[in-house]
Amino acid sequence: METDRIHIKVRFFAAPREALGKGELQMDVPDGTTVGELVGLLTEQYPVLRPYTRFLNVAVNRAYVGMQTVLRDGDDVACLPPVGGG
Amino acid sequence: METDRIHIKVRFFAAPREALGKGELQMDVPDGTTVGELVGLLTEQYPVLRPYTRFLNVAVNRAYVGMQTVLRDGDDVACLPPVGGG
Amino acid sequence: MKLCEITTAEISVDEVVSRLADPAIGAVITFVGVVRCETDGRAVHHLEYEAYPEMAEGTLRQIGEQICARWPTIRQVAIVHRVGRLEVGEISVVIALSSAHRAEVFDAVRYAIDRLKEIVPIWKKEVWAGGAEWRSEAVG
Amino acid sequence: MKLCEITTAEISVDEVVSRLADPAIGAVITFVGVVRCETDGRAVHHLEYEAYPEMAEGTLRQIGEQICARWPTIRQVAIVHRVGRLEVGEISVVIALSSAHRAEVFDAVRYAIDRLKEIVPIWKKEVWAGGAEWRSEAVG
Repeated sequence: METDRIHIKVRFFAAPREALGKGELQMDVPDGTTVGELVGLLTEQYPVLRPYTRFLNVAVNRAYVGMQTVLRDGDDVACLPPVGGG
Repeated sequence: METDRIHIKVRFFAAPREALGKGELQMDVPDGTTVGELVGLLTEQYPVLRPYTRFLNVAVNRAYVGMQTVLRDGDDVACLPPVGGG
Repeated sequence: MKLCEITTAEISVDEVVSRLADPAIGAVITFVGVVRCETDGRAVHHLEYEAYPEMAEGTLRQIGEQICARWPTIRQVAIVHRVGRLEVGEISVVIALSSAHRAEVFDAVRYAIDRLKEIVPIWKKEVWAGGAEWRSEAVG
Repeated sequence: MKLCEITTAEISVDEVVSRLADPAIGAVITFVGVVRCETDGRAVHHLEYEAYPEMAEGTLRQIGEQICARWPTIRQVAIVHRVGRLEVGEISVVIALSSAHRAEVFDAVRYAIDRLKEIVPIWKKEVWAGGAEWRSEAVG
């Protein structure tokens, strides 16, 4: 019996975007995956992201969220390194 | 025997300028006249200035001076009502 | 016209101030961020700003709303941040606050720039002679 | 180009900021004074500003020098004040201060506008529907 999976979009910016070599991933993850678990999955699949993940903030659908937030199908997830505007 | 007299220019701005009807007077005053005495003379000769004189600051040659300052021949005297820039 | 915007175009302070036009305002304070030639002793060649624009404009608007809630004398807040490649001397950001009188706007604009640097998803890469680095207020 | 000036022409914030151009600056704060439609409940039709220009430019420069002495992080100060007839919504004054970083400029620009209103020989006449009055911060 197969676990239900959801489809999400994950966006990257600045240093982790450059490390990854792209600004966006389309991913299928198990239903019930939290933001924190997603960050863990990403680090596993893309070791090049490791130096950045502990500083990441995550936004879902353009709002900052905590690591316990459960992802839903179609979510627009953004991995935000420390900001530096101004 | 005649008292020595000096020639000065006196400038007016804003409300007292409008009351006087002109922005500049050429005056001959006795040598040794102070700024305070000049203001007294002006009020006497031009009663229309009376409402303004107690608020006046005076500049001589473009610098604020006190009422005890002695005027010199050729001085450029300015009668400055309270300022309101900005 | 948007009060808050992420743009790739050159920023005009006059244009940002004009977004606040209102006959009841008597004072506008602006903070203008300019690309410096030097940071921490390193000669900057140019900067590259990157944003998450769909989110950054909303975050800028939030800062504006928080300011109006906290300082009731502030009438409106406009914030325009440029992204892309910027040369030394070019304007990176303009924050403009309007009020009927001049008191209180100073504290509010300081709050605006501090929050902008903390929470708005915009990143800055410094490019100098020997390399480049993404910089933030938070780390490094 | 003069840093401090009395002018009869329309003031551009961008133009005043450009007087501070210097690759070492990272922040400019401006105070922009705008003609309000209303003071003390009276509808202002327009304002007339009058200055003693030969003295006022020097007084503005003094304010700039005092700021640089008091806040060593301020690099330069530009102040441009317009005189003559000004309509509601027009800019009467722009004060711009530059510094390498953003801290401290806020206190300094507040000092600049307060001193400008106290000591610079510029006068403002408010013209409303039924009359006109010369106004100052000091009396009335």
